Amino acid sequence: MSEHVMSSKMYYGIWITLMVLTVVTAAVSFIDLGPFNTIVALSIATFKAILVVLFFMHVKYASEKLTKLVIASALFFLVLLLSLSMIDYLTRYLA
Amino acid sequence: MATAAVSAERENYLNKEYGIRSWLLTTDHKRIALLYLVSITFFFFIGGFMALLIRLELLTPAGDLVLADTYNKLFTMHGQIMVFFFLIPSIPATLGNFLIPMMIGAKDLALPRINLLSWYLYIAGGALMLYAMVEGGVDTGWTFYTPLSTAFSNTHVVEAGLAIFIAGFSSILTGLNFVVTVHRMRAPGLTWSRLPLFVWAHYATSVIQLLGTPVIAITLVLVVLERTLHLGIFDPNLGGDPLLFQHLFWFYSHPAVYIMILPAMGVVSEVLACFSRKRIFGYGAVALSSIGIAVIGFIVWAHHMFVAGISLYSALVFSILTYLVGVPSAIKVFNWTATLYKGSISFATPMLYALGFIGLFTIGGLTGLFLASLGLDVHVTDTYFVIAHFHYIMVGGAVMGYMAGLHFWWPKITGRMYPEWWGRLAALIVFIGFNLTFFPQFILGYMGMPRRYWQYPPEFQILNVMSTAGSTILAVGYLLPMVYFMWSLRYGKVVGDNPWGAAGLEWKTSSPPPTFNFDETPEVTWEAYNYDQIPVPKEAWLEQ
Amino acid sequence: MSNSAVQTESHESHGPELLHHFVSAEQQRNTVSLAMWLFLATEVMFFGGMFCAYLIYRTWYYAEFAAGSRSLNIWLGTVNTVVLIGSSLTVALGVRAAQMGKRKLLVVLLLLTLVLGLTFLGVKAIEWHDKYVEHHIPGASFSVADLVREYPQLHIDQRHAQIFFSLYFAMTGMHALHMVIGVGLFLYLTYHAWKGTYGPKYYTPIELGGLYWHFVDIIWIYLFPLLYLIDRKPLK
Amino acid sequence: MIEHFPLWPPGASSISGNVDALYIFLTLLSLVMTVAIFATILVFVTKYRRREGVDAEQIHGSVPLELAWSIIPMMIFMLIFAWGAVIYFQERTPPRTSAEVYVVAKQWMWKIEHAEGQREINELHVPVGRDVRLIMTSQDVIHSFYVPAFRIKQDVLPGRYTTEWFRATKPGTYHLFCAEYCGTAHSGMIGDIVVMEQSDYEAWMAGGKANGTLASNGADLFQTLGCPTCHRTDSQGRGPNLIGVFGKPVLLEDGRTVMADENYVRESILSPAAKVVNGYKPIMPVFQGLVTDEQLNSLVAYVKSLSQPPAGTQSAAAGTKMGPKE
Ligand code: HEA
Ligand code: HEA
Ligand code: HEC
Ligand code: CUA
Ligand SMILES: [Cu+2]
Repeated sequence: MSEHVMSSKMYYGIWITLMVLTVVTAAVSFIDLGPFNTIVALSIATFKAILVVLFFMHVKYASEKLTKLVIASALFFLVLLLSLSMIDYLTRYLA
Repeated sequence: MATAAVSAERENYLNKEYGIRSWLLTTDHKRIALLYLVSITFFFFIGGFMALLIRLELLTPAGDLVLADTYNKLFTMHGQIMVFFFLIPSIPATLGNFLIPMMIGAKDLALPRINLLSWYLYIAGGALMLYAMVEGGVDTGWTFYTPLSTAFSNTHVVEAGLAIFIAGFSSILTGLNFVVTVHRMRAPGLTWSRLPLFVWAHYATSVIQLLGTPVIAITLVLVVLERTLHLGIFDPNLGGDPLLFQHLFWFYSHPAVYIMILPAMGVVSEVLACFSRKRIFGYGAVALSSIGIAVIGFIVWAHHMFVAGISLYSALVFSILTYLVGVPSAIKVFNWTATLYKGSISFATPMLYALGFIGLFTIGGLTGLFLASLGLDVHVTDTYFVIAHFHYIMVGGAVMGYMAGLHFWWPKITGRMYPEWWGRLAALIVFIGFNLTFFPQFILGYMGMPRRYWQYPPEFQILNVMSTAGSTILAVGYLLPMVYFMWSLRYGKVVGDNPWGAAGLEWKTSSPPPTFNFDETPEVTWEAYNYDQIPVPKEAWLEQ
Repeated sequence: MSNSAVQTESHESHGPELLHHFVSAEQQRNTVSLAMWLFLATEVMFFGGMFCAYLIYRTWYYAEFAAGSRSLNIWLGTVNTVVLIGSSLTVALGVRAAQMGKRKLLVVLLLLTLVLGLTFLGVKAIEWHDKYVEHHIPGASFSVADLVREYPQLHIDQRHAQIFFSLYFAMTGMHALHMVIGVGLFLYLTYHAWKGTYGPKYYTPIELGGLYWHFVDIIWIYLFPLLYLIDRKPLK
Repeated sequence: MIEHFPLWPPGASSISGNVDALYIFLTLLSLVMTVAIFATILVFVTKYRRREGVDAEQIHGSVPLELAWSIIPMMIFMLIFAWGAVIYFQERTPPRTSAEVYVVAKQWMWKIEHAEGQREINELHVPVGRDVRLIMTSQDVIHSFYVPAFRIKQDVLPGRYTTEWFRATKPGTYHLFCAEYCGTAHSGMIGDIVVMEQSDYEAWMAGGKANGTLASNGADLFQTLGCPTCHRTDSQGRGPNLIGVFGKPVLLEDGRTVMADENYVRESILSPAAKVVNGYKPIMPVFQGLVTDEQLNSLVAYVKSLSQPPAGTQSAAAGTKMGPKE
């Protein structure tokens, strides 16, 4: 947090980008890209999330390192949960 | 800063306001700590009472004291109450709550009203748990394994699940409060490398509370939804995987065991330093090993599932990761031992408990290594070997740490001393009773006696009799402090600000402390545990 | 965050909002902001449990997940995404209005946020009602006979499909619950904004409410592709 | 007195000795560590008792020591890990020629079926020296098949098969416990494992009134359920020819290859659409709910028998691999 006031133009810009990406991701899902459909959908979602975090939640301009550390550790532990469980599920019925 | 004479008149957090309202609506971290102390003690005795009934039932091989269903409810609720309503909040919510602001030179926790909210959530959860209990109880085991809990048990799973869900939020908020407080409220000059190890330990604990507890919260919600609305996420009839529940449950519940032990480790560091009048050997290593335990603790959970039907590969991965967590624990044990070297050691009650902690935690931890070993765990999992392992750590370790802390800070909390002789006697009784109760269980476990058994083959009886006998001694050992602590509230000797001659900011304010802890914000210019600068007090309770 | 009269009296020296145990407004603001971020971290793990279940079953029962996903209304889903992102914009602009002390603008933006939030919930209700009509709600009357007929290529197993819908309801339900809490929060904020509590000196509650709202938005940003867009490509 | 007070479980399987060895090693190691730590503490607290005029010596720490007591325990830990892992491999890798016994657990009993068709409840008779593989499933909640004398234990899950194996080495009667809490009579879900000399075992087998082997029962069931309408022994059926399928990789329609093990056959019958064989249509009806777990076991045994040389009574499932292994 800080006193830093951001220009409303930037907010609109981010918003328009998010709108476009929403439409794009919905549209792309109708095209057959094989396994890339999932990858594209999740990449777009992640990109959108990053935009929201950085700009709407002011992490880019107005926050200290600690905030970033909190975000990073939340994601890190989430990845631990997902990846270590998947070790079991992906190898359970291996021939 | 008031040092010498403490007049009974001096205004402190206890006598500033009177009346039930002034307690129930307080935002003073010290008063909230006492609210917790009372409620946690209540649950400890309920859980202990159930433990005694369990032990009595197991006196004979036949199931003759209570019905099978009753027995199943007893150990389930014993486990749930002891874990979620006693041990997880025990040290953090009482001693942590009371001491952390003082140790870092702050007037209060960062979020005092959230702190009060935590207590109310705890009480709400506890009340729901008691309701579930009087309504007939729960019989799923404290682990709530599906599909028993979702589809087969006809007991009060929903109530108990929600009770733990609510208590979980209490735990999350406490952890959140501590992290924020340690980051934002430290007194000037109090750098991270000057923090008491007690604070480090609580910081590490809080990280687990923050990142682990939400997972069990959602898991219990899913169990409740599966029971009530027939959502099917763990249901094997739909192709769901009952092991998924176990993964999610242990993702929290393994780290949760470090929620229980880390604060006790913090207490032990403080007590050892004070009674050997030394800085803790390898301060940095001990501090960082707390963080290490907290983080590594998150990647070992499936060691509870070695025979559950997980893949061989993941069993290997989780076994090797489990051993990693032994390293920071070893670092702590060795550094504590080294701290005694060339100390000036005295044996007041807190020190006896702390030394007891080191010994019993070591035994508990070493037997954890047995369990982490794949080939051996296949034989001893779900036997009394596991029961013995974790009671050694949780009762022999964590509860002893809690007792050490209670005795150590009792004069700070109340301004009065407990009777030292009785204290040492109780510590001895607890130590003997404890070992008699739980050591035979290691042997029982290796012999193959399964846990959660209401009746058992006769060849296991003698060891069970020993265990039951021990538990009654243990009960005496816990009742004694209960009595003399109460007694001391009235008759205990009034003490000065720093009866132990201890380092640490909390000892620099009066006993009991004023509402805002310090008359003026202290400025820290010294390392933690600067015992060379503190004169040794010549008090009766320090005599050998 | 306090605005009670009692504290105003006892803390005239440092302005109405500063609690006794803080040294400065700066310290207080940094403190509660950190608290909010930590809370959001716990929320990540809260939803993380469901994401974990989702990930596993999606790998195991891809066909049923694909079919279930196709049965969701992508138009309503997209519209709702647009609505929710719109509300994030109004919140972000609201924080800015508060920073600049524009009270009226702030109130209008907060009201707009509320309207958008409620719209989202309304659309969600319509979707759930559709699921009810289609017998896609897990339970006794659950049936995906319609999907089996529609997508013979996918070899749908009714039971596995129920897992998809269970997750769908658990995830969107938890998300909606967060929205409801958010709406409550914003009602409170709007009331105080209207009373003029917030201004350039003190807008922390708006900022915190905003963080929460954006977070709930981010969850939806993931739920949308994970639930609606699993597999929309033309079937062979 | 002492016979009523045993302190060690009987060891009666090929791996019990290995487990005991590791246990003894760990016990000794723990003893050494505990004694060392206790002794050090005792020495220090007596030697450095508080004395008038003697102050504590402030020591800050020592990096070499920290490293030593991190790295040395770590190396010991890795040794324990490796040892435990080796035994675990033995425990989870049944020899290829094991006899197979099907176990169905339910609240609160064990139902056991031998390949030869004998059925038992809460009892399992096995000959000395034979490798026995248990193929287990549960009708309701999770149970666990635990034989302390064999040092083996495996949870038994609803909805799939899990397996464990042993080779009994000493005749006698041993405890069978359910080791996973399963509700009211969990502690009553116990039984006996009777290990017999080969000759006694044969006599016991002959005395039992088996109605055909498991596989032949499965064959009958295969007829009654109408499976042959699609699964014919030529290549003309609407479903694949099942001869030789078991124990080999199967190419699925979506391009994956899976091993045709017991869990695969089970799933193929209960929810055929989950894994569709390449080149076939998913027309096979769902048999979930139509066959009991016991019937399913005999169907599985039958399908397996189609992949074996029609030899003696022992169902030697060549190449059988179960669950997560290797
Ligand atoms: C406070 C609680 C607590 C703590 C701290 C621990 C700590 C550890 N636990 Fe324990 N555990 C429980 C509580 C706890 N546990 C509970 C409640 C259960 C059962 C739950 C249930 O099923 O109901 C359980 C179950 C459990 C299991 C599953 C057993 C089973 O069900 O099959 C395993 C398996 O790996 C395990 C391992 C460990 C290990 C390796 C540690 C390590 O952290 C220990 C590390 C410490 C040391 C190793 C000692 C000090 C080190 C030295 C002195 C070094 C020198 C040593 C050498 C060089 C050899 N525990
Ligand atoms: C913090 C955790 C904690 C604590 C402190 C304890 C404390 C004790 N536990 Fe507990 N225990 C667990 C956690 C804990 N336990 C868990 C998690 C399980 C697993 C549950 C499951 O399987 O699901 C378990 C299971 C468990 C079992 C195994 C049951 C079974 O598997 O069948 C046994 C058996 O001996 C046991 C005994 C004891 C004893 C004797 C104590 C003693 O230390 C208790 C001492 C305290 C007292 C004796 C109180 C004294 C009070 C009085 C005498 C007053 C009487 C009160 C009134 C009249 C109101 N416990
Ligand atoms: C209506 C036709 C039909 C009937 C009746 C039928 N099946 Fe099938 N079965 C199929 C088809 C088609 C396949 C291949 C596609 C698939 O895997 O679903 C198949 C596949 C299988 C497989 C997997 C074979 C492989 O090659 O991997 C097994 C095992 C099997 N069936 C067993 C049975 C049993 C046992 C029964 C009776 C209880 C039965 N089937 C009844 C049509 C049928
Ligand atoms: Cu079956 Cu316990
Ligand atoms: Cu664990």
